[in-house]
Amino acid sequence: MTAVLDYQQLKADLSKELPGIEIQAESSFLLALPEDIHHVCQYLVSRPLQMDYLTNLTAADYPEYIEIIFHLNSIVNNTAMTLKTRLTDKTNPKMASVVDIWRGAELQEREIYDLFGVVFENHIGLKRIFLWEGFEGYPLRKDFANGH
Amino acid sequence: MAIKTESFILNIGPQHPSTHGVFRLRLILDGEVITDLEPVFGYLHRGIEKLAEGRTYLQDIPFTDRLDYLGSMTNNHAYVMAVEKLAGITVPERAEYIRVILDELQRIASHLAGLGFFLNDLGALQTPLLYMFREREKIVELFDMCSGQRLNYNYYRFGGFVQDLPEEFLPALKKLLDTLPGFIDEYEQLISTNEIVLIRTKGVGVLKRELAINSSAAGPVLRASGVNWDIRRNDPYSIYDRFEFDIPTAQNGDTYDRYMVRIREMRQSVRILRQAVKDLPEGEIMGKAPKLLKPPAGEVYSRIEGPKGELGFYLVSDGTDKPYRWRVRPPCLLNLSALKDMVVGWKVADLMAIFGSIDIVMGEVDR
Amino acid sequence: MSDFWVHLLVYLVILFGFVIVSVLLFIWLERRFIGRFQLRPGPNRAGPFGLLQPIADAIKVLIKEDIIPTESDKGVFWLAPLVAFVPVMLMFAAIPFADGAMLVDLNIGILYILAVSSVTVIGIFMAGWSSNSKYSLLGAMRTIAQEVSYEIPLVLSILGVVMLTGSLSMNEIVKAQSVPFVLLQPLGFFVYLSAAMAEINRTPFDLLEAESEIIAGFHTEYSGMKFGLFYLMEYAEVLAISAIATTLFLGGWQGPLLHPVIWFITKVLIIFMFIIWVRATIPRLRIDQVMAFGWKFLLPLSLANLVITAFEILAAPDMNTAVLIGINIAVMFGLILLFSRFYKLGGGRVSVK
Amino acid sequence: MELDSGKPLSLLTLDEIDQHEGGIIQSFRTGHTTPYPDPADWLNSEEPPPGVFVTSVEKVLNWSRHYSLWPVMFGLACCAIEMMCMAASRWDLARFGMDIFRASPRQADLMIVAGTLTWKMAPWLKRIYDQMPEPKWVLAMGACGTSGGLFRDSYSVVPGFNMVVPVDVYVPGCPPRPEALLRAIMDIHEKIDKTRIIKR
Repeated sequence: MTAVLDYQQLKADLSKELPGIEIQAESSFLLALPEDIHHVCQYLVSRPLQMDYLTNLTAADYPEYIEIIFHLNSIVNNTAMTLKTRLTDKTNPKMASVVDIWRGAELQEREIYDLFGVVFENHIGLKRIFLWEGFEGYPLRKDFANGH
Repeated sequence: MAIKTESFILNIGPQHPSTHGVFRLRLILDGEVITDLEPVFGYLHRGIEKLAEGRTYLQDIPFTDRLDYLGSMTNNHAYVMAVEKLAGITVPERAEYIRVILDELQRIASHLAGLGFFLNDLGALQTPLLYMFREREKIVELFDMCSGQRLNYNYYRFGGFVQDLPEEFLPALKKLLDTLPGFIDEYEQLISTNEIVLIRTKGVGVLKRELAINSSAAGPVLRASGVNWDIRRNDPYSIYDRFEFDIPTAQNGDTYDRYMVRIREMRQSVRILRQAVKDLPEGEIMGKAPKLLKPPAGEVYSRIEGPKGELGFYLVSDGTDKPYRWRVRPPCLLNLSALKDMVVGWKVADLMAIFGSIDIVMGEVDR
Repeated sequence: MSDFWVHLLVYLVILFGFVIVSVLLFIWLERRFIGRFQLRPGPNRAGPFGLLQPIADAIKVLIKEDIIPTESDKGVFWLAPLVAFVPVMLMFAAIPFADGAMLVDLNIGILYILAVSSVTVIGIFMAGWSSNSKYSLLGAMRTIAQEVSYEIPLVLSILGVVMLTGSLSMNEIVKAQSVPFVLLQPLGFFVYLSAAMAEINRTPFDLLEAESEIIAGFHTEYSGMKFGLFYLMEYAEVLAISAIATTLFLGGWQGPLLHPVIWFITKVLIIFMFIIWVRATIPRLRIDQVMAFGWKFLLPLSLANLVITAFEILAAPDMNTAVLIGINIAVMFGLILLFSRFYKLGGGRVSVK
Repeated sequence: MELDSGKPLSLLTLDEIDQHEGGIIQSFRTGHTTPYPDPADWLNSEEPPPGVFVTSVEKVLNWSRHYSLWPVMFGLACCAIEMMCMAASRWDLARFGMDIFRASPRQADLMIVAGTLTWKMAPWLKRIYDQMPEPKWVLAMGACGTSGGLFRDSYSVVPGFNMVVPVDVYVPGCPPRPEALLRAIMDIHEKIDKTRIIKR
């Protein structure tokens, strides 16, 4: 059975390891600021946690912010955790890419860029993946009306 | 020795016999050698995630059928399980057993089709494909009995199934289970030791263990690279912890290994099926679930081991009858993350073999 | 009119009729036969047993729209099917259907056939180049590489037969076969059939129209009548190769009781069936593997065959035939096993800067 | 052996190609808003009047087209699997002389469009249709081909193939069973049999 990490413990470890980082531990996920996300991920992937497997990377559009959700796994320890970050600037959302940490993020980040309009900085080839160049709007945002 | 050459762009797809649907690869070729490649997705992007947000939870089940259309039963299972987790619905014992039976049958059917296409890509003039479709047809017939459909079954419901198995299902399944290992032996005899298959697949398109994990590969692709990771074992769902089965792995991560892992997985599925059929209890098929489901606000990520790999559903509920966010973790898309590293340096013919051995379904890649 | 012209005209008509009819029959046979391999009946609606199926295909292809792509090299595009098809027809001029029943009994028959057959590749390359399509070009590139290399083992394997008979005339070669040469030259037959299958691009060497890789290879852009000519050419080539193999190795029209022509056709059919069987069961090789197989495996074997044959002719001309056959078959298996250990297919991954 | 690749032999970079193709798709989407009328006049046509020569020629030509209907592979989505099932051993399309699935549209007569068509794919469908030589027939398989089906409301799905190409026969179902598809092929055969080659 995959064990889910204790987020309070994780928060304590993270604040000790990366001083000056603002982090929130909720009951079912860890919430970090978008500008810290790269550092946090780098810590998570290294020992002792070894979250080496990025299971799922997705986003959700809420009225005030766009939430980016990481579902992480450790194949070695058979542990799992959820990491979230919130982008409050909805007109021009931006965050650091994690492709250099997990290659599996490449296509999922392109997907989020295509369907939510979130720009991932330092991505190896950020461009539209499912829709064509010139398509207007971001379909998975709540203000996008479906249909013709 | 270095040869000075000039390269050219070759478009494979979007409509090509061996891209398994509408997929496009822009190859930069140097003669026959692939020096660079850029996959182009989206030719089957139907906006399922957006459409699903506009319908009720129950109405979204048909969308899951059409994601990985070679594994509709497992897709149903993954989605239904996620909603059950979200709404706290319990599933009766009999329904759990039937779910395992259908999942494993679907795994065999999906692998049969996938291997058939793979061998077709190697250039074997449809013969192995048609042999494998013969067996797949028998499994599809079983699904047809219980759901009334041949491809997109829409058979699972929250809390159980839409109806109980018909009477003739179990005898037919038992008969199939008696013959299936013989057929798998036949394929092994015809294909696994064929000299040309061996030289075309051994050592071709190696995916190293580290890269496989790092690029979020899943399922047979991950296991062929030597990672012993199977959701059925590592994070058991449904009643998979009650069965005895092995997780087949291989060490080299080449095309041949991915093929062999699938063949062995089919044997293990037969093993699980035998146990499940033996233990199948009588009883209710449907748990207590409201007609119009309104799960409490919250979110859930639930996953199963589908035929192509880890199939997950991330659902966000805002307390209404429609999901707020509906997301699939597509194993087929993520298995393609490392395609470039596997293919560069090989020839056009190898690309087809490697691509076929990853076994993708475009419905799930593009959604 | 002199006898020569009557003979020429009659045989021309017979030859054309024979080739067209047997190609249509072959297409039907192949589709039915492959159908059986694939657990299904195959074409059976058009006419009795689907026998009229190839005729329906032929008429339809003839009346189909003929597209010439704007960007193509039109003259070459137009000429290519002819350049590919005519040499195949010319090959039949020197093949004996019965004792002396041939268009011309050339005293250099086999040399003529080899010379003419190698022109086909030019037509295929013209088709691939003039189409101005990358798939066609890849197909044409593969053709040139493959067919030029397999020409050498093909010729060398035939040399063994020529040494045994001491004549290049096809009719003489058949007459010399009191024992079919497949028994005296088993290694030569093996090399010939392998190389010939590569020459006519049949599975496992059907790289130039590898459907799962490069769509339809060199004739991707061809439609209508011109495509029909390529299609006809492919099967006529198979017919020609089967006929040559029959003549050189299986004793041609010779056989007890039945009419020579029936014997000839039966033997041709046996070779043809074998080629279909291979097509229905074996996957395709890669281009570098095809080249390695030709140069590293077939070429040394055909050279070894020459040496062995020469040795047998010189050192033991009066040896008992049965013993000779035994020795030859043993030597063939020994050499093939030995060589398949020795050579490596090579190729594999190329490091890219 | 090492290869030292120079620059690709193309005037455009990959990004420029993307931009160009995006423009094509966008203009295609705005340019195809009304469906093509269905070429269905054969449905009510009567048997051709007896004539000695013309009728026999017509019969032979129609017979040959009837029995030699080579399909081009055009599987888009789920329906493609059922199309393959129909071509496979159990239903065996080969019986009707359709075992030659041509990969190149230049040599095909029938396009079985099986699956959901998106706007991104639509220009390519049109191109393959244009590449097929006359006479040609189009068979729209499944609910998506008829109307967009389950995905009709989506932002990226073409609501019915007749927006892009004229369709001869529609097959309902999601996906249609192979028997239904066989029936549709019989309908195409009927249409071919009723074709008048010489206008009177």
